[in-house]
Amino acid sequence: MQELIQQSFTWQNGLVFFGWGVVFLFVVLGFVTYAIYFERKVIGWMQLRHGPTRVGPLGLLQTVADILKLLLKEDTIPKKADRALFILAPVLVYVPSFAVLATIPYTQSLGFADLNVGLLYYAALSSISTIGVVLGGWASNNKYSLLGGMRSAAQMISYEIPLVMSVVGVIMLNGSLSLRTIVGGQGNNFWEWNFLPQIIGFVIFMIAAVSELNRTPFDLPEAESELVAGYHVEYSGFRFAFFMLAEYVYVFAISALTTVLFLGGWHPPLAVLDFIPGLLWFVLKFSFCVFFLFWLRATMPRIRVDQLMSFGWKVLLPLAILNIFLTAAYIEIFNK
Amino acid sequence: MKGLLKGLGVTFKAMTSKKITYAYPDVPLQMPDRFRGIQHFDPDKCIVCNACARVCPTECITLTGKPNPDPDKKGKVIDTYDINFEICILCDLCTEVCPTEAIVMTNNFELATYSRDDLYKDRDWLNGNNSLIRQDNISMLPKGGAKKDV
Amino acid sequence: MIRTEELLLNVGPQHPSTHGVFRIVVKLDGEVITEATPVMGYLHRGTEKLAESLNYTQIIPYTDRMDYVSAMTNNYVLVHAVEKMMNIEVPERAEFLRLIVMELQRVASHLVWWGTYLLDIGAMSPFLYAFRDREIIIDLFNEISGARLTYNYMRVGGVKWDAPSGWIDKVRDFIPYMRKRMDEYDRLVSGNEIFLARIKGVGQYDADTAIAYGLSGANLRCTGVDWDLRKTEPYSLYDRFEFDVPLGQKGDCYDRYLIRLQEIHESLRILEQAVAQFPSGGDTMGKVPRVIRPPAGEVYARIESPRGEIGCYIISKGKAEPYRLKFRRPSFVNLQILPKLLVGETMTNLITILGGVDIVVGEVDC
Amino acid sequence: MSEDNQPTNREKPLLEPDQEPKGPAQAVEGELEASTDNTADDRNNVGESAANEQMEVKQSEMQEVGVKPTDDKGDAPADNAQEKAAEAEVQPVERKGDAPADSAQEKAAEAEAQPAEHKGEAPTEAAADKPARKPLTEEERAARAKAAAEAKAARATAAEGGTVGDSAAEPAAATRPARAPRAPKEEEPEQPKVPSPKQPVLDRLVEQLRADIAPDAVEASIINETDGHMPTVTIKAEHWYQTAQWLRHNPEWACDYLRNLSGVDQESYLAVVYHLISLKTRMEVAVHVKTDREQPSIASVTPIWPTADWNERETYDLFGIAFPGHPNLRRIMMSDDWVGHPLRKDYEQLDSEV
Repeated sequence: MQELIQQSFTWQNGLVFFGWGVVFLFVVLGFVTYAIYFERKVIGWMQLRHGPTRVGPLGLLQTVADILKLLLKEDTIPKKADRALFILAPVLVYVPSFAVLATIPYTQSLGFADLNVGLLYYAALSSISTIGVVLGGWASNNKYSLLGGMRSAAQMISYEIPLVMSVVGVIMLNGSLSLRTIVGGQGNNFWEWNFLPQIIGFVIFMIAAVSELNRTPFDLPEAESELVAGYHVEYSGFRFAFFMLAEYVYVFAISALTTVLFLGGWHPPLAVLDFIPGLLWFVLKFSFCVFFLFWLRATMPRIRVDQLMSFGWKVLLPLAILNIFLTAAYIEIFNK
Repeated sequence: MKGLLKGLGVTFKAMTSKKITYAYPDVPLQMPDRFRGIQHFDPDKCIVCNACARVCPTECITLTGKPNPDPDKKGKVIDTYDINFEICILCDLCTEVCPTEAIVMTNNFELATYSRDDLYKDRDWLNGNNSLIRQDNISMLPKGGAKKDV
Repeated sequence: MIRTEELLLNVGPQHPSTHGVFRIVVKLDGEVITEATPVMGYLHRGTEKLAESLNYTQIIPYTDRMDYVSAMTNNYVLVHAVEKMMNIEVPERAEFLRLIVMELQRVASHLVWWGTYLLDIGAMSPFLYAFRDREIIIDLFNEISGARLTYNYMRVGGVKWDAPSGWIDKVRDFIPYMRKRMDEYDRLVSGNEIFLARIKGVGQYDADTAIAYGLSGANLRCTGVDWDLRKTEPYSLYDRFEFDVPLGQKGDCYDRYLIRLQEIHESLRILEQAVAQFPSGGDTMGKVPRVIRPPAGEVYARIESPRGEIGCYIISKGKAEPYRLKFRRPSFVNLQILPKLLVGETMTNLITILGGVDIVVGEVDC
Repeated sequence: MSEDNQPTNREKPLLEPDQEPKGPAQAVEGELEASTDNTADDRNNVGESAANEQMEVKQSEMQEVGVKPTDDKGDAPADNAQEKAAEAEVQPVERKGDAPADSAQEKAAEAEAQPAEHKGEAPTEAAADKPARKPLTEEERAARAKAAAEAKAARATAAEGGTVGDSAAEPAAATRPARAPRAPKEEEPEQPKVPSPKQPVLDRLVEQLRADIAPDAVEASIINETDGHMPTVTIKAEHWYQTAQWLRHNPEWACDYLRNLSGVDQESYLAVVYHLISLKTRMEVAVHVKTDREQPSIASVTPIWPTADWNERETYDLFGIAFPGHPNLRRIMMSDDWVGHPLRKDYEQLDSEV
């Protein structure tokens, strides 16, 4: 993959890239399908029930059935809705979530693009989907979705900053924004990974990441019990599927990013275990992060809007700045 | 912070513990004996006293009798007996007042139908509904009085 | 100057957390509520009008459907009123069965409240845990009365059925099981900082407002007013068992939450003593005339249902049907404090406060 | 219901459900109707319904000596008289039709449908359907209609004539048409009524009210034994608001908890019953306030007890009693464009087959 990027851009190269892109799209869609299935199973087990078991063996085809259902469902657009924006919103939400995956290095060799501003690219693109969510909330001409849209705008913006600030510590340690060098900077033993020196950054990052995804402790935009379904209340059929797809692709993206930034990417936890291929370690750490998100969803109640804002601005942000200061002091003293 | 972690611990422990849901449509649900399901009607016992039709709060029982065919016996024999399950609330008052335990509850409760007409059950259907009949009946029949067994 | 306008929002009648067909028309300034007017009547079935043409035994199935989450206490209040009028003496065994069944119903009703309250606040799992434990109580009721929700179990002068063999032992085994579960609930939720932040200080009112608005049950006791009909106006056999009445101080959602959980513990204590003193013999039906015709007169019987004081005011003209039957429904009265509490709150708190007041719309609309 | 009842009631056209004989009121699960309706049972019914004095009257022992003329409401005794007369008159048929509806319209279709009292009082059809009874012929029905009409007239005159006290009126003597003599039950000598423990409380309240509010404020005051000796007071409508404030703020009573507020339709007048209690002093009182049927209006007590707000709206909605002084008196149960007040006895149902 690496040498392909260096070659000149010809028709033939373009087609190969496109091919790999489509393959990766199907990998991600496969992940999304079984992430939904896995989430429903895990939350089911945590609630002393079985989760989907009826469609296909052990319920494996449940999400496939869901997607088919959404495809076949009538795709209604409310009469007074703003048609153009209504149609644009899901696109604006889904495209960045898929584009963001380009910069994440999966193993030594496997990875799409190695931008030297990988992290900045990630942060920038992921905030575009906020616009999509607000657009969806406004365009569907429904009071509940408007409230949901406004909430999600407030939440995503106020948690974007602690998310990025918490990672500055890691960048200072490695001196570069490129994800590949960040992973490179982490050694084969787990104490050489970034999450131990950057423990504060790691905690803030996890909290801000959960809030970025609008997941449970912070799932205010689509709070089932208050706003019925938040911003995607008027969406049906495949447009609604786009919103779900975007949400789970972001779960993929955030978990991958956490693995890369803090849990040492494809490095094995103990040097002696490095005969196992890096991809397996990556997938293991990645699945732990995904499981942790589902685990939170089964347990946590929802936070209130004003508490969310005050927690974001008055707690996470100062902590992130403190973390940067400490890292700077650490680098200065041990002139790493 | 400690409360959050304890909460996570509880859900994690629940994840590995035994599940408590039962597969109802596949495995039929076993109801206790006294369960108030759809009534079972035994025409021979009925003496057409109209007690059940009168006591029914929603008046969903309609019955007609006819004079006894063979001349020596007096009294009436039941002719038609309909329960309208659209409005029957299965409150079990009819089986209480029936002096001859002609109408008794069973444990079947599947009443879903595709058309409302099927909810008008007539005498033969009620007589046919004779599976899982309730044994422990409270009715005016002296034998049927409240049994005391603890 | 930009012109801002208030958003008029209909919360309900079809809404995931209005606990039934109940609607609040809310004027929102941003997320802050400036005015809330509840609208009800969607579930009004005219029970009081129907009762005027039904005799007393036929009304009992209708009382099941008023507060469908605690049907036993509804049955009892009607039957208690009629017994008071005809001063019928209920045998010991029947009264014991009634008390056990009512206390079990209180535990079941509080479990439903606890599960749905957590669901309103956003946690999904507690609902399943609550219903797992309630299922055991529902099975007990199924065995003794024949139904899972609308029991129609009590009759004027006693109860319809005696406890089946082994039933009392099942109740005895349920008590320690439930206590273990209660600790699990506390670990899962009561310590959760997010949950505490969500309900502390929300929906606060003082004792005088509570009394002026005629609140009852946990909504009244959360302000420190010691008023539990089982203690202040003992009925049935409650004066034989010792239990205490949990009281709150601040009168906010958190106090109401703690009181209801503590009430489950108290009910378990009562059940323990009741099962221990359960008489071995005795019949289940007192001396009741075949035709129940209360002498002319009026009576207002009231008992402590899980939601507050449920009253049954009967005026009889000596006929077999009540001349006028009025139910004092705690949910209907407790709901009046809502508009006053909601002004200035956010949308999220609306759901928290509504869940805290614990209403059942079947009882609100009667 | 007799055995020749049409197979299904559904197709019978214009039959109003509450018109249709819903079966004798005694259909209680205990009632063994089949063929045991002997005269004993009948006497039992007559005896009990004779004990039909109003709750505000001094509660006599169970064995009612004779029908104490308790002119609760103008037509109640007459209603019973009519009942007796009708019963005596159609003794063989043993149908004790209830007081005919105001509009005693004849039901042609239903063979023996007694034009049941429209006020929802199901006809107390004492008769079990004897297997041998023949369906009523035309002229028999006409006879009954005539009897019903004439009894109604008697009742109407009794209503105007007697001083219509309310249910708590002092026992006003109202002449009752002689009833068919029946076997005199064994009379118990009426022991002197043991004064109820709450009597002094009640007397004190009444005299305080008379002193503080107005001499004629209290129309009647009795102790309601069946309800745990609850002191019951009837206050005149115009003095009610003052009395409510007095009850609320008087240190001795301080009734701060309005527990129950219920509207009652007593046929000749509407009443609202308030149950008050003081959480501190545990003093309890039940207050009746009467108002006429045409323009019913009682002062609203919402400013004193905010809990009365929705209760009064419900009473307004279901009875039509206006509450001047209420912050926003609107319907609460029925939809706003609903016509009529359902809980009134003379409420015409919109569609009969509902």
